[in-house]
Amino acid sequence: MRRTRRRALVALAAPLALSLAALTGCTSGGQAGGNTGGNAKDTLTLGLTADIQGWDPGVQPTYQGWGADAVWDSLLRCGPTGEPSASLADKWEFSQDQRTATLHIREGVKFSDGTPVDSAAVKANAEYYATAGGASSRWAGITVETPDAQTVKISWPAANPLLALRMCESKIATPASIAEGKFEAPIGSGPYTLDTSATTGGSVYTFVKNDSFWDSASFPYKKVVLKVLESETASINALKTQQINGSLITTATYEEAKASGLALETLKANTTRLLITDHLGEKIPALGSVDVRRAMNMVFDKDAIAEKLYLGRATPAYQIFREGSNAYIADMKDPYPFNVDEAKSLMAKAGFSDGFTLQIPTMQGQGHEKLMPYISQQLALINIKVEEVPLSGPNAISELLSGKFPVPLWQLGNYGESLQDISDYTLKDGIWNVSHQADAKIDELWNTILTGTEAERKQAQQDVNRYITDQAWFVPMAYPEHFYATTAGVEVSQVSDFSGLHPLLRDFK
Amino acid sequence: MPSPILEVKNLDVTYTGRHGLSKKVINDVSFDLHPGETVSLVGESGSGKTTIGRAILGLAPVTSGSITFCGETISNISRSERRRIARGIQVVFQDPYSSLNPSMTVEDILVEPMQAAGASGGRDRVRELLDSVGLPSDSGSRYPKEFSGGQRQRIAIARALALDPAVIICDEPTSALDVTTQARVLALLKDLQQQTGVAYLFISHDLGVVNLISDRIGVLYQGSIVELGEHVATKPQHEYTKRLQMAAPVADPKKQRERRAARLKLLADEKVGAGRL
Amino acid sequence: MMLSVLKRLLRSAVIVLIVTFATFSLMFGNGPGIARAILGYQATEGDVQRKVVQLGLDRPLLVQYGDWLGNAVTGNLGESFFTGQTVTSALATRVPVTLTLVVLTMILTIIISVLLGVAAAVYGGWLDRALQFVAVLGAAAPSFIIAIGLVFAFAIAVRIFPATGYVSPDISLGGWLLSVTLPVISLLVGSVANAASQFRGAVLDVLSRDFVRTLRARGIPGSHIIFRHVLRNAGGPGLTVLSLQTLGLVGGAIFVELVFALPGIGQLANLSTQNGDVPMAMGPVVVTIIIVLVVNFIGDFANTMLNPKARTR
Amino acid sequence: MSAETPNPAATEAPVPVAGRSVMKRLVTNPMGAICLAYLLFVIFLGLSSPFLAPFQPNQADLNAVNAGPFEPGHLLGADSAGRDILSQLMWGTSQTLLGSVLVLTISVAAGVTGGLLAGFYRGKFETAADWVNDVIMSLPSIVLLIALYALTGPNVMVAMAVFGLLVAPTYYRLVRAVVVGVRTELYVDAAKVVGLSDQRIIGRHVLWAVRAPVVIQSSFILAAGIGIQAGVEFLGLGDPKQASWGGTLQNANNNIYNNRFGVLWPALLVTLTILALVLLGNVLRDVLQSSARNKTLRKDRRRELARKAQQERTAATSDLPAQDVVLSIRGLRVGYPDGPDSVREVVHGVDLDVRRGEIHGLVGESGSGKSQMAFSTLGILPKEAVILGGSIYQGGEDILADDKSMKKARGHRIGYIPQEPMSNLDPSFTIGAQLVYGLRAVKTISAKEAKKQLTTLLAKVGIRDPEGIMRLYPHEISGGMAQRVLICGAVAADPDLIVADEPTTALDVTVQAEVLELLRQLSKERGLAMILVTHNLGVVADLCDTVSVMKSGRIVEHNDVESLFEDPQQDYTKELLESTRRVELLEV
Repeated sequence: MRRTRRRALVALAAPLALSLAALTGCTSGGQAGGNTGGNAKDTLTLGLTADIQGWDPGVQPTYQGWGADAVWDSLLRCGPTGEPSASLADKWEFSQDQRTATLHIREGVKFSDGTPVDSAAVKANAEYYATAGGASSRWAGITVETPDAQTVKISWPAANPLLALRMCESKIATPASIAEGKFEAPIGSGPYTLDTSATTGGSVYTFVKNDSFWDSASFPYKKVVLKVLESETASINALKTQQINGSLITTATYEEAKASGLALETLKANTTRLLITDHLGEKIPALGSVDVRRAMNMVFDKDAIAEKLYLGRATPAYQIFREGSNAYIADMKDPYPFNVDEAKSLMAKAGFSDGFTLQIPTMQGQGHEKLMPYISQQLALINIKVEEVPLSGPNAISELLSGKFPVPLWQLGNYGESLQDISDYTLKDGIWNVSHQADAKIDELWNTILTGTEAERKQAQQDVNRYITDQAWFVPMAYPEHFYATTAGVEVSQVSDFSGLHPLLRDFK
Repeated sequence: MPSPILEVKNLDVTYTGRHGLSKKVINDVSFDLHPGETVSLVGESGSGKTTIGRAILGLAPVTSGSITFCGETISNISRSERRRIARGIQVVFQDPYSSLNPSMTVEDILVEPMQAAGASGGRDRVRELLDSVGLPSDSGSRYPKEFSGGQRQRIAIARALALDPAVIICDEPTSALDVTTQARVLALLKDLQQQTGVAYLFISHDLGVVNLISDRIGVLYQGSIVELGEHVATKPQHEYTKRLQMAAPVADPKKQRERRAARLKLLADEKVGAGRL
Repeated sequence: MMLSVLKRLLRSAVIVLIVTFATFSLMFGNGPGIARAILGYQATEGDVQRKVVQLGLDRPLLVQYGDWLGNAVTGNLGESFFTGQTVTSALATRVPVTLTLVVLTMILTIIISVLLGVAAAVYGGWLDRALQFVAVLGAAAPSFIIAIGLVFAFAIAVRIFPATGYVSPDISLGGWLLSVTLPVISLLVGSVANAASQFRGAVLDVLSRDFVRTLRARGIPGSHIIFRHVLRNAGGPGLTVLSLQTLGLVGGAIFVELVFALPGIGQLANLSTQNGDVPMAMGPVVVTIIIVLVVNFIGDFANTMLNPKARTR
Repeated sequence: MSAETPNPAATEAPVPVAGRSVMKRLVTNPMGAICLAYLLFVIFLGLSSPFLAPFQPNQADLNAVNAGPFEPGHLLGADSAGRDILSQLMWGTSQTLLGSVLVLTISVAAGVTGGLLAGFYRGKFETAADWVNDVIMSLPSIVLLIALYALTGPNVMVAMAVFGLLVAPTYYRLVRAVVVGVRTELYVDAAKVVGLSDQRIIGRHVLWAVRAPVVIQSSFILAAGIGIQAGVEFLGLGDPKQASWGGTLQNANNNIYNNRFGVLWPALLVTLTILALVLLGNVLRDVLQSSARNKTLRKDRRRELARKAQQERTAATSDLPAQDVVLSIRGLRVGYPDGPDSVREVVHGVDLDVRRGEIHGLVGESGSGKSQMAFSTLGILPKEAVILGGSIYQGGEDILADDKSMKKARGHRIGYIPQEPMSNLDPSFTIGAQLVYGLRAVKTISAKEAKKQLTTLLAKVGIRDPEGIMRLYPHEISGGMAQRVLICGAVAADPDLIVADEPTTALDVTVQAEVLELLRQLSKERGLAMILVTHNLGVVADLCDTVSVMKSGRIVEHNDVESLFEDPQQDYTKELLESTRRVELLEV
């Protein structure tokens, strides 16, 4: 079931992902077959903590999307902080009103079935995204123009400051496969092609190098093998026996990995937080009081959480944004230091000293079993009685995001591009703003982001951060670390994923 | 002669097997039993003698024919009606080990029929019954396993007597017992009959035992009565009865030698007869 | 004979219907929930609705089941809602894993428990007591706890066997053997414990029968009596135990698959059921019932072969 | 009534045990006491958790995250959230016990009721119930539980209730089998005849018989309940807010690299509790169902007795048997264990000689020791029997002194004809197969030759179609026929002596007469000596040359047949004769 959450939430696009997968303890079903493929430069074998979710280009999570990255090329590539660079499009331009992306498709590129990658193909793909499910709401209402065979213009109905990210998320598949609507085997123009004969759905996927790829040099391995290893202990053991060359691991196995001499890349890509989305107190009147929300911030000892609960492999968080992103305020002091007495007096001041009952939804495999006892215990200090509501089954995600529970507890992504955070967590339509309440101040700042100058935009992002911190819309607790472990001989040059969750395929050298 | 207390007329019993195959085990059997009389049914295994007893007791289904007790038809009556009859017809089974519930004391075993019939009695009656079958009166608090086979059979007889029945069906009551014990149990049955006037339907495979206790004897062969009368054991008429009578060895080497010779002759004659046909 | 085979087939068919319908209706979640889970949260409401219709999840339960059944009869178990993988191909990779565990465990169970059971029944004494002790212990420790213990002892403390994972025998026979050793042992302990003590009982039972005494009196050597006569007669009850055991193993395998991260049908059932991937979840259900029916059939058939009374009836 | 010898079978009947004495025997059994004490301790753990547990189940102590065992304040350490493992387990206990009791209640309610009704009324209800039972047994239970989880969410109690239904068939089968057995017991028939209602019969007679197996089974079901509950929680289907054994184990297993000992405690607790229940079930079985106190002799004591008997043998300078004696028994004493140290002697030093061609009748009532004599001669006494002394000479060798000569004699020089023809043929082999195999085991001849010899012999023992009968299985022939086959098997290897143990008791009188005729013929033709064990004086008069009368393990009178019947010396012999003759038909 962890896979459900993981898959479903991962499908939201990059965001929340890491927490979901990485904290999982053990589920299983993976094949740790013998590494029969010669020396390491020939073959790169990576563990997947979740199975590949089929080959529909419209429904592709970017999380651990090595398979998708291998077979499909994207229009653009995004760096760690979301800055775009050339890929399938060698030239591009975003309109001033942030509504239209104009791209020039690289000349002479062909899909692996020999058909050309042209503007018509891109149009077919873009239009497909808008209806395919997956990230369809992010592409909803687009119009695509193809002035010539190499040029494509994609326009959004409203200003969209995240155009670059959308371009980077795209996976360009053959129009034929899209028209057919069946995606049994992927056909794309990526650096590798799927070797179906050496692939077993659900356990092993083998990719062989596409030498005609335009950037072939960035992908040194002749063969990439992805193995589904849903259990972390399975992954660790496979790493130790060189059955795989790399895998995501968590604090649970960190010591073991370190002791085994594995190279570890530290990733700090999310924030553990409570999301107090009912700012207006519609469902729980007390939450409408800023004092109550602030009091809730004051009952947690963030240092202890980082030091003890996360075994020192986390840093205390005072804001939800990633260090170095535009919205991040570098010199922010803890706005709500741990002080239960003051929290109590704030509650009294707000007239809620008797507290209230708070339902917090939890799911298996999200690390809740680690956090919930402490959170319930601390909130109880200010008479907030926490009721844990375990969610399960296929409806779990729907329920989680339905607004039924106005204060979810989750470890959520903090992106290199903080606009994504702002859009997901603070805008009225933001998926994680589950109560979906409008806020005039946020709207105003977002408007600045859409229309302002570069400097104004950055300032507006910081203002958003200040505003939500002051209003205590969140209870940030820690930036937990996660790790990417690799065996000797496999080097991770950098982690260029803008969501910071794991290295991308091109990062393996 | 008074009218019979138990009357069996044209009794048929057919068992239906697993695959719809039916097997007629009793075929057109008729006999009657008068008060205070002992009628025996004798036959070898598979002759159907036990089935007749069970049919009378309502433990085996009657396919056709009738069984009347005191003028009342009791074949194929409901369980509740049967319970009314229970006071009139009782049973002593062959196996004294399985016919007594090992978890009950003798007293419980003897009180059970009285409770079922709603009759009074209690301890005094139990003592009386134990006394009448020749068991020590303190036996009531003991369990069946503490008794020997003969003693157990006495307990079973006491249970049958508990309701003062008019008829007791004795289904091979002595065949599991040693000879010396058998003789004593048979004597007890006779004594009780004289005291109480109960009628016995006595079922056995042993012509000798039957001869000792019966007023009339019916010989069963393959589900039918081949011969019924007072002197069946001593003056058999039917060929089968003759063979049966000749087959049992006697405890006297000289006499047995004669009987053996006679038996072989009888068989040889039969063969010749059969050959002629 | 024909009639009884026919009857049996009919009965099996009804069992298949009941079981599949029961599981199907249990797993039948609401269509939008499943569609949402498939498409993710960035999908629009309209897309979700379309997906629901596309998957036919808007139809009444009975219609959906009938549809599934109709296809299943022709061997088409459908495709995963999530990955689009056909269920049969998913099963093709996963059934061998579970079957490997079950079959290997069963073969070893038969060999070991027959030997142990006979030895304990015939020799008695310390061997018998040891067997009974082991039987109790083996029956007491759940397979997943044994599995955890084995992983600790032989994969982490002493690194002889891989802790997790499955190697297909066509990739490496040695690797395959190593990869299934610990899982099979964890299943085997309970299985042998149970089967051996039951077998011991069956052998003791036959040993106490009259004809064994007669055979001894005839001067037939003890070993002949045991291996020819006693085993043959203890075979019937033994088979019943073994077929029940096999059914238990199919269920127990899920735990062992979990601990050892083996991609078997138990895992498939667990994951896809919780995802609401109904077609995929029905796969293991169908396989399990088929295994149950086949095992029962083999059990009965072998029993008929062993027991002449059953044969002529 | 004192002359009525208690039948040995009486001591083999199941012992009825009243409730209080079960408890007493359970507690006095060391294993039972340990298990009970442990289980009581676990129950105490569960009940006392609100008062004695050091922490609330979900109380997180951040300073104790992943604490190892025996750290101050955390006896068993703490988990990844800083929760005290001991407290978790204590709080989880009541949940676990409740779940198992739920499994038990539901499975007993469904299974026992169904089994009682199906077993007692049989017919259509039984057919339907059997069918439902088969369907339930075919259900993939784990898959169902998981599917259920998708429907109900983490609700272990619902899962346990469903599991209760899924295991109900074990009770159903058990109870139905017992009830079907009890139903044919004559005491149930007797209860019907005395007019007891069905409810009374079920309540009084049937339930009693079912009680013990159900209690025993319950112990195992409770164990299974604990196992499956831990398993379900271990799979992650438990309720995370509720402390539970399986959940604690799951968390610990996920965190195994950071806190190795975490898994130890829940694993131990689950295993030990199941172990205690299983052991308790076994002890209960011993207490409730042991076939009367199962008396076994201590091993060293048994060896000592055997040694003594052997010393006696070598010391004895007994008169060597005469030339024409095929079997000579001297001072045979046989005993059965009475307790771990004591042995009850049932055959008290018996002497017996059988000459070539002589048919020797061994008469007595049940328990007189006559069968013990026969079995000793063949070396087929039951395992627990002890030969306390004496010798059996066969062909000049003491077959008791030396195992090898016993083996040599068995089947070669002594043949055996058992009492019950049907149960003495192996039901799994055709008549031909077992006869041929039996003959070739003692005689080196080809299969073909063996078959030829046996066909001739079968014809000789009065079987009309020997070839045909060799192809049949034992259940396809009649008792008389089976006895002829057994006689054929006994004489096939040309023995000097046949031991026939009540060879005609199970047969109808007409068949008995034929079998006696056959035995007489065989003895005459082959010069076979025979020991004929019987309780029937008529059979003795018919067949035997000499007679020994046994009583209470001794031969009280021995004579040739005519003298004994004409002029019995002993009172016992006279009483036997008199009893027999009273029910005899002397008319020709």
